[in-house]
Amino acid sequence: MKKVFSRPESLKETPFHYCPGCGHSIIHRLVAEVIDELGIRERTIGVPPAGCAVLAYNYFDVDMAEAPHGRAAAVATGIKRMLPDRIVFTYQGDGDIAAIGTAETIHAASRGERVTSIFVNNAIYGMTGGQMAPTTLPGQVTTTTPGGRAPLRDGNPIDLSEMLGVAAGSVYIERTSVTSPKNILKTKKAIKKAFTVQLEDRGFALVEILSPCPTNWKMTPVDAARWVDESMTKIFPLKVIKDVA
Amino acid sequence: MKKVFSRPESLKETPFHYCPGCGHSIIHRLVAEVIDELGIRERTIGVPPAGCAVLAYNYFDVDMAEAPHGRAAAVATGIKRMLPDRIVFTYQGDGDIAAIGTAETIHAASRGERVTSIFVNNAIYGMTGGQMAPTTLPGQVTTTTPGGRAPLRDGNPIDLSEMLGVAAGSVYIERTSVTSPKNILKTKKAIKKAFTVQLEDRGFALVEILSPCPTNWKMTPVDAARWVDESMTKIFPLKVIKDVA
Amino acid sequence: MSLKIVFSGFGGQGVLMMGYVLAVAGMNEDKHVTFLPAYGAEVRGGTANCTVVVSDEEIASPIASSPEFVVAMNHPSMIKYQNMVKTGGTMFLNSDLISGAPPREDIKVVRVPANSLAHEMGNDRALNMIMLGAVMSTVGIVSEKALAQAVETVLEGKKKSLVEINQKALAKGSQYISSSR
Amino acid sequence: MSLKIVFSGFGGQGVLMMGYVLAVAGMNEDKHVTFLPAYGAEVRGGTANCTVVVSDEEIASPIASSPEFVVAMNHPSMIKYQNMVKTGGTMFLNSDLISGAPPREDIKVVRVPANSLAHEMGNDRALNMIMLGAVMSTVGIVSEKALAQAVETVLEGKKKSLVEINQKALAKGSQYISSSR
Amino acid sequence: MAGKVLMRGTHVLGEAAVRAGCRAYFGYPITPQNELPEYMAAAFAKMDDAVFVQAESEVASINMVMGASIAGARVMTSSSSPGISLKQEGISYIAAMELPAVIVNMMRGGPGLGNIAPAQGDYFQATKGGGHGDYRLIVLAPAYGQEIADMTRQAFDLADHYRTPVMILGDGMMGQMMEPVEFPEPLAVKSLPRKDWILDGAKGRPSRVIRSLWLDTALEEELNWRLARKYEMISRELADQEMYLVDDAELIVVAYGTAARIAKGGVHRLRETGLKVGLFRPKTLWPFPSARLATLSRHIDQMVVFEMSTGQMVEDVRLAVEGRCEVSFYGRPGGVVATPEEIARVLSSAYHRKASFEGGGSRSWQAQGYTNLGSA
Amino acid sequence: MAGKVLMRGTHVLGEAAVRAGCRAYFGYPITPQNELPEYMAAAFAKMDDAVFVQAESEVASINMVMGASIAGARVMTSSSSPGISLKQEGISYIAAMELPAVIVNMMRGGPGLGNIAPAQGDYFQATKGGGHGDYRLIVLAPAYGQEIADMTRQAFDLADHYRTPVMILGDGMMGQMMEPVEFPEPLAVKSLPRKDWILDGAKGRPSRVIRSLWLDTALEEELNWRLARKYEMISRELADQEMYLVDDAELIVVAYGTAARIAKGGVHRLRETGLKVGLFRPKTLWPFPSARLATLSRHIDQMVVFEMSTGQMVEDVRLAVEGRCEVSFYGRPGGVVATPEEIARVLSSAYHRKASFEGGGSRSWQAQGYTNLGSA
Amino acid sequence: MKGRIEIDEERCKGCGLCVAVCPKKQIEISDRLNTKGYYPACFQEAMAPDPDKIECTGCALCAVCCPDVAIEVYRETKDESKDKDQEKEG
Amino acid sequence: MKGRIEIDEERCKGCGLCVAVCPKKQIEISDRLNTKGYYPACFQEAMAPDPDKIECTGCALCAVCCPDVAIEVYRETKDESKDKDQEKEG
Ligand SMILES: Cc1ncc(C[n+]2csc(CCOP(=O)(O)OP(=O)(O)O)c2C)c(N)n1
Ligand SMILES: Cc1ncc(C[n+]2csc(CCOP(=O)(O)OP(=O)(O)O)c2C)c(N)n1
Ligand code: SF4
Ligand code: SF4
Ligand code: SF4
Ligand code: SF4
Repeated sequence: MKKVFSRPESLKETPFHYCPGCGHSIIHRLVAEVIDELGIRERTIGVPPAGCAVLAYNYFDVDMAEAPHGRAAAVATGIKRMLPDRIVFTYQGDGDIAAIGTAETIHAASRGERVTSIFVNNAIYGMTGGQMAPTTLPGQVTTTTPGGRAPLRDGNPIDLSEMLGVAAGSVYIERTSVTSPKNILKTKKAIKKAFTVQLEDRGFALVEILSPCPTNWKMTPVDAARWVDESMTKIFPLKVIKDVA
Repeated sequence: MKKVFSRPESLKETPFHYCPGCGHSIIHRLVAEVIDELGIRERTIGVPPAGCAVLAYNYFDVDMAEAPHGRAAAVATGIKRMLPDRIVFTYQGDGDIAAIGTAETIHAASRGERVTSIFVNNAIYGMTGGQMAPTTLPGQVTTTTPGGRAPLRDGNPIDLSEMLGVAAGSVYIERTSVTSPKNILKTKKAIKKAFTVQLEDRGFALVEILSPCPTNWKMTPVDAARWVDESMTKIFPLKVIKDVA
Repeated sequence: MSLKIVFSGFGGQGVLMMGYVLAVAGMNEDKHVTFLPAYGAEVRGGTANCTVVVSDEEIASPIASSPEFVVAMNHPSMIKYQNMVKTGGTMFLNSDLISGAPPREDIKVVRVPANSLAHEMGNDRALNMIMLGAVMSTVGIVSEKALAQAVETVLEGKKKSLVEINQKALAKGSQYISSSR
Repeated sequence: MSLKIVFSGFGGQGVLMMGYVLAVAGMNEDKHVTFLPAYGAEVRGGTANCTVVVSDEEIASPIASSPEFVVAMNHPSMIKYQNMVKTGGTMFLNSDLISGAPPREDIKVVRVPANSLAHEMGNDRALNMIMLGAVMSTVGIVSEKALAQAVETVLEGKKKSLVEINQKALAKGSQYISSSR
Repeated sequence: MAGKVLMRGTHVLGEAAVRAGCRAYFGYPITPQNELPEYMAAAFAKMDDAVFVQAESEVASINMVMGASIAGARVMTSSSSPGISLKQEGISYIAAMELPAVIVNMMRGGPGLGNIAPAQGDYFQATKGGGHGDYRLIVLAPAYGQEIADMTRQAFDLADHYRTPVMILGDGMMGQMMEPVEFPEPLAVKSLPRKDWILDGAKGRPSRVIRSLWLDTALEEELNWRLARKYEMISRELADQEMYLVDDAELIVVAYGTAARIAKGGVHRLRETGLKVGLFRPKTLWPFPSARLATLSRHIDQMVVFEMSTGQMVEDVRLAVEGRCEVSFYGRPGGVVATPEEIARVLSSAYHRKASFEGGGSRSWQAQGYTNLGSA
Repeated sequence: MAGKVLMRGTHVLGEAAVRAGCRAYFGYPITPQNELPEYMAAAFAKMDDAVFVQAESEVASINMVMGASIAGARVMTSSSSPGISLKQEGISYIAAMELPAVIVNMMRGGPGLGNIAPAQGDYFQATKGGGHGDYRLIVLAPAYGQEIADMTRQAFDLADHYRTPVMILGDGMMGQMMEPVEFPEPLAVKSLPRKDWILDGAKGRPSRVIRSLWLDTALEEELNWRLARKYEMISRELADQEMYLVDDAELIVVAYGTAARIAKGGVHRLRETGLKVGLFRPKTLWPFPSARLATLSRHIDQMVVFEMSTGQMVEDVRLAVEGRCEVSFYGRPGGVVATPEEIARVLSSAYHRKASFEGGGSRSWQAQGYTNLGSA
Repeated sequence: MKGRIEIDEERCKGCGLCVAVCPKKQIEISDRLNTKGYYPACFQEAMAPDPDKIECTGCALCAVCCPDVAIEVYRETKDESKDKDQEKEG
Repeated sequence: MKGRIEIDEERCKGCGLCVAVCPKKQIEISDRLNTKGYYPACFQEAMAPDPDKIECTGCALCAVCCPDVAIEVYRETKDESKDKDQEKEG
C-alpha cells in the first residue's frame, strides 16, 4: 500500500507541546503543508506571537523571529520591507492580534503590507491560563469573568477581521474553523490563498481561524469542536470577509 | 437691537492660540455651545489630546484632564467608570485618535464606554509641523511625504470611523465638516446628539469632523475650506456612519 | 525542626490539595509554613506538583532542591524526582500506577496503593487524602487532628459528607501504614 | 572677538534667511558660528526669530540672553526684545513697520526703512537682505564679499537673477547706512 | 477572613488592596501575576462601588489608572516585567501630574520575553525611573506574605499622602507562594481623607485642570524642583530596612525581597558555625536606606550584595558606602533561585577572603574602584 | 556635500546615518526632532534600496526596527522623551535578542508631556535601562555638530560590532542648532561586514531562530551572563571623555552634551580670572568613564556636576569618586538653558566654598554622605 | 439697518472667512495691523457711518463661521422695525 | 483491507478526535498510558489482527483531524486491489 498521508516537510519532528485537541496543532500542520506545496520553505520567514504558539519556532522548519506580544505585524513589516522578495507571515492568537496588537495589525493592513497573517481565534487567553480575550463570547466564563462575560461591564467581542476588511490595504480576509475535515480543508485552502496573495504582491491577507482550546474551555476536544460550531460561529460567522479580485 | 449671537458660557475669555482659519477654533465653540445648551457644564469632564488642541483646557470652562498622546479614550474610560453620572468627552486629532490611539479608541468603542469623542480630522499632524497623518490623502504633500503620499510606500488613509462603526459597543458615529454655515450647524447637531447618547447611557458616540489646517496645508483659510469640500470628502464622505436607534 | 515535601502527579489527582491541607494543618499548629505550586508553562501537559515546607523557624526558601520527602502519584513524577530526594529521605509511591522503584540505595521507599484503597472506600477521588494520611503517619510533623481540621477549613462551604469522606481517607491512609508495619 | 545677533519679525519677512546668510558667511571666513532658530510652539502665531553667534573661539551657547545686536522687522519684535539688548548694544528697526523707539538710553538705535528701500528696488521680498546689508555695514564681523558669496551658497540651485537681486539688496542696505552717516 | 489564613502572594495583595479602599483595578494578563487580576475581578464583581476592567493592553491600563486617579479613586494596576516597560510613559505622566496610584510589578526573568521564573532584573527601572524625565517612584519590596499585606495597605496610604505613584516590587515566587497571613480591618472608603484636587465636574467651584504640559520653561523648572523637594522629603521620612544580626557582624549581606529571605537562611546557617555575619534588607528600594547603610559601613569590613540579577542594587549600596568598606556582588539572574546553602558558601568564602565564588556570577569593588572576579 | 556645510543637528545626524549605510528608518513624529524623520523621508525617497516608514506609533516603530535588524539592515529610529518611554519594551527585546540598532533621543523637558525645550532628564532611562531586565545601551552624547556626525557613524559601527542597541542622546538644542560640519565619505553598503546570523530564508542552510524567550532558567541565566560579559568588555573598550584644563585644576565641572559646552564657556571665563578650574565631559554616558574620573578624584578637591535635570549623572560621578573628593551638583531642569556666566558664578562660589548657589538648584555630597543645600 | 455686527479687532486673525460668507458683502479686511500682527476684518459701519447704507440683515452667518468668536451680532426686534416704519411714515 | 493507518502512540495525546471522525469506527482509545501519561488511540488492526475484519478505507479523515500529526495513512494502489481480486477468483 502507498502512503497517502504523512508529515509535511516544513514541520520539524519535534512533538507539539500543545494540549490534547488544541487547534494550534492542526493549524501548524496546515501552514506547513501550504509552505511545502508552494515550495517557499527556503524563502519564508515566520513571526510567532506571545501566546501558546510562542514556541512555534520549535516546529516550523523555516527562519523564525520572535516578536513582543502583539507586535508581530510591526516586526513582519520591518522584515518584509527589507526583504521584499521573501515571504513573511505572522501567526497570532486573538489576544495578541486583537487586543494588544490592534493598532499594529490595523495599520499594517491599512498600509497594505505584503504580509500574511494567521489569526487563531480561540476566544480566550490560553497561555496565561484562561483569562477573557477580546473575542470571548458574551456569557462565556473565564478566569477574569468568573460570572461570564457581561458586555456592559466587560465589553463586547471584537470583530477585528471585519474592521480589517474596511482597511484599504487589505486584499483578502476570510474566517474559517478547524472543527471537521471539511472545515480543516477549507482552512487550508484559505491559508494557501493568503500566501498566494503575498506571492502576487497584492497586499495584506489574513485568515481568522476559530480554534478550540479544550483546556481553558474545560471541555473535551470533541465537545470543544462542537462549541465552536454551535456557539462561536454565531458571533464569528465563517465567511469570506474581503476578497479583492 | 438685541444680541443674537455671542460667546458661549462654557468658553473662557482666553483668545485661541490656533492659527487664522483653524477648524479647531470653530469646533471648540460648537462643543461649548452644546455643553451650554444641555446645561451640563458643571458635570462635564473633558480630555484633550496631544496635538494642536493640547491647550484646550485654556478655553473650555469645565474640568479638564490631560492625556498622553493617543490615550484619551483610556483616560476617559478611567474617569467615566468611576463617575458614571458625569459627562466625559475626549477631543482628539487624527494622529492622536487614528494612529497612536487606534487600539484605545477601538476598544473603548467595542466596550461601549459611555464616552463622547470629538475627532478632528485635518489630514495632517498640525502641532508637530505638518507630517503625514494616517488620514493624509493619497498624493497630499506633507513634510514626511515630500513627493506626496504614495499609498504603496506610505500606506492608505485610514477609515477609523467606519471601523468604529463595526464595533458592537458604538451607538452613534457621524462624519461632518466645518466648511460652511450649513456644515457648521450640522456639525453642532451631531455633537449635540453624541453628547445626548451619553446622557441617555446608551454607549460610545463619536463625531469625526473634517477640519481645515490652513497653516500646514499652506492654503488660505478660504481655499482650505474649499479643499475639504472638494478633495477630503471624496475619501471621507460626510455621512451618518452608524446610528443605533 | 523543618521539613520539605514535594507532592507530584497528574492534574486531577488532587496533588495540590494534598499540599494545601498539610500547609493549613501546619499553620493551625502555629508552625511556619510555605506552599509553592508549580505555575505557568510548567503546568501545561497536565502534570502538577507543589512543595510544602513546615518548620519551627522562619522559612528562607519555599523551594526544595533536595526535599526530605517526595510523593509521586504517577510514574513520570517518580522519574522526575527520584534523583532529587535528599539522602536518607523517603519517596512515597502510588503503587497502583507505579511499578518499579527509584535506582537508589540511600533513600527509603514507601508504596501505597492509593487508587485501590480509594476504590475500596467507594470513592476514587479520595486517593489524594489516603496518600496524605499515609505520608503523615510516617512523617508526623503535624497531628492527625490538625489534618482532619485542615480538611474542614479547606473544604469550607462544601457539603459535610465530602468533608467526612476525606477525613476517613486520611485515617485509612495512616491505618494502611500502621497495619503494614 | 565674538558677537550675538537676534533677527526677529513676522514669518514671511525672510528673518531666518538673514541669520542663515550671516552664519554661512562667518563659516566661510573660518569663524566659529552657530545658528539657532526658534522652533515648535514658539513659532505658531506667525512670528519668527533666530540667533546667530559669530566668534573666533569655540562657542559655548548658541542662545543669546543679552545679545549685542537685535534686528526687529516689526513692532511686536521690538517690544519682545527691547529690554534684552546688552548695554551698549544696538537695535536695528524696520522703520517702515515700527514707529516709536525702545525706552532705553543705554543702547543705540538704527532705523532702516527696509520695506520702502525694497520697494524702490522693485522687489518687495528683498527687504531682509537690505536690512542684513545695513546691519553688517555697521557691525562688520564678516566681509561684504563673504556675505555676497554666502547668498550664492544659500540660494544654490535658484536662478541667477534671484541671487543678484539679493546681492544688490545687501549692497543697497550698506549704502543706506554709509549715505546716512 | 478573621485570624490567620493561608493565601498566595497575589491573592494577599488583592485582598489587602480591597481592604485598603482600592475600588478600581485596570490591568492586562501576564504570568506570573495573573492570579491578582483574577482575584480583583472576582472580588469587585461582588461589590457595586468597585470597577475592574481588563484593558486591551498595559498601555491602555496605565492610562485608565490615570483617569481613575484623576476621578479620585484608590486605584491599582499590576503586571510583570515586559508589561511594566510598556507602562513607563504613563507612569512618567502620573508622577508629573502628581497623581496617587499603586503599580505592582511581579518581576520575571528578562530582558525581552525572558521567562516566567522569579527574578530581580527590574530594580533600575523601578528605582531610577524607567520613564522619561526627573521623577521617582516609591518602591516597596516585600519579602514575606504578611509584608505583602502590610505594604499594600501602606502603598495606598503613601500614594494618597504624597500624591505620587507607588510601586510594589515582587517576583514570581512572592506572587505564587502561599504563607499564613493576617489582614487588618477593611478601611471604609468614606473614611478616607477627602481629595480637593480631583476632577468631578466644576459644580459650584472654578473648573480645574490636571496637566503635565508646561511650555513655559520657568514653570516646568518649578514643577521639577517641587517634585525634587517632595522626593527629598520622602527620602528623609520613608527609608526603611530590616537589620538581622548586624551589630557584631564583620560581614553583612545586602539583599531584598525573595533574595533576602534566602540570604537570611544563609546567614542563619553561618551563625550556627560561629561566623559573624548579618543581613541588611532594604524594605524601601526607593528611597534607599543609604544613611543606615552608610553608618554600618563604618564598622563593618565588607558587604556582599546578593541579587537575582547581574547587579543593580549594588550601585545604591556602593553609593551609600562610598568606599568605606569592601563591597562585592553575587548574582543569580534569569529566574534561578539560589539556595540558602549556596549563599552560605558564598558568604563564608567572602568572609575568608577567598577570591572567587562557585556558581552564579560575582564581582567586587575595593575602595579603589572596580574589579571583576569573572562570572559563571 | 564636500567641505564644511552649515546644517542643523537633526539633519547632520540624518546625513551621517545615510553615509554610515543606514538603509532603514522607522519613526513617529515628535518635537524637537521632527526634522530628522523629515530628512530621512526626503533622502530615502531618492534611493531605491532604502526604506522610510512613518509608523503609527513609537511602539510600532521600535518593533519595525527589530524586524529590519533581524533582516540584516543598518536601521535607525528616533524620538524624544515620551516617545522613548514607549519604546522601552522593544529596546529590552532588541538587547536580549542581541540585535544592532541605533536609537536617537533628542531629550525635551519632562516628566510627562513637559515641554519641547532642551533638557537632560532621561539620563537614568538611557544609562540604567528604562526597560525590564539586565541589559545596557551604549549611550553616546555629542556636544557639537561635528560630533553628531562622527558619533552617528560610530553608533552604527558599534551596534553591528557588539550586536547591541546604541543610543545617541541629544536634546532639543543639539537637534535644532546649526553648526559647520564636515562629513566622512559614504560607506558602500556592500562593503559592510557580512552578518551570518540574520533571517533571510533558510536557503541551503538550517533554519534559524532569533528569540529572547528561555523558559529554562539555566539558559536564561546563561544569556544574562553572556550579556554581562559583553557589557564588561564594552566598558573596558569604549569609555570616552573630553578633558579640558584638568591637569592643574582644583575644581572640575562634570557635564555632558549641551550642558558641557555651556560649562566649558564658564570654565573659560574663570580661567581668564585665574581660577584653576577644568571640565570633564563624558562622551560615552554608558559606559561611563569612571576609571578616568576616579584617577582625577585623587588630586582634585571638588567636582561640580552640572546637568539640565535635578541630578542623575551625579550618581555615576559619585560612584566613580567614592568619596575621595567633594561632589556637588547644580541643575537647571525643565528646559531652562543656563548661561556660561551663570555656570561661572556657580563654579567660583563653589571654588571659594560658598555654601549655596544662586538660582537653579543645588546639592552637595561630602565624603560623609548626603546633604541638601536646598533648591530654587 | 436691520442688523449690525461688532468685530473684536484684537481677537480677529484676519482669516477672511466672514468676508467670504457674508451674503451682503458687509465685511472687509482692514489695512491696519492689530497688535497681534494680523489685519483684522471690519464691518461696513466703520467705513460708511451712514446707517441707511448698511445692508447687514443680522443673519449671523459671519459669526457662525468665525473661528475666533470675534463677532457679535445684533438684530432689530419686531417693535424696533415697527418704530422705523412709523418714522418713515411720519 | 483497502486501507491502513499507523498511529505513533508516543505522539498521540488521546484527544479522541480521530475516534469521533472515523466513519468506519476503526479507531479506539487504548487503556494503556503512554510515557507522556496519555491514553493513546490505536487502530483496529492492533486488536483484531485478521485483515478481513479491517474496514479502513484509507480515507485519511482521522489524519486530517489529528492535531499531533500522529497518524500516517496507507491506501491500496490500483494493482494491489487487482491482485486481491485475482486471489479471490483463484
Ligand atoms: C507585553 C506583554 N503583556 C502580556 C504578556 C503575557 N501574555 C503572553 S501570551 C498572552 C495572551 C495569550 O492569548 P492569545 O493571544 O489569545 O493566544 P493563545 O495563548 O490563546 O493562543 C499574554 C497576555 C506578554 N508576554 N507581554
Ligand atoms: C508619545 C508621543 N508621541 C508623539 C508626540 C508628539 N505629538 C504631539 S501631537 C502629535 C500629533 C498631532 O497631530 P493630530 O493628532 O492630527 O492633531 P493636530 O495637531 O493636527 O490637531 C504628535 C505626533 C507626543 N506628544 N507623544
Ligand atoms: S491552552 Fe488552549 S490554546 Fe493553549 S495549548 Fe492548550 S488547548 Fe491549545
Ligand atoms: S497648525 Fe493647523 S491645526 Fe494647528 S492650529 Fe494651526 S491651523 Fe490649526
Ligand atoms: S472670521 Fe473672525 S477671525 Fe476671521 S476675519 Fe472674520 S472676524 Fe476675523
Ligand atoms: S487525533 Fe491524533 S492525537 Fe488525537 S487521539 Fe487520534 S491519533 Fe491521538
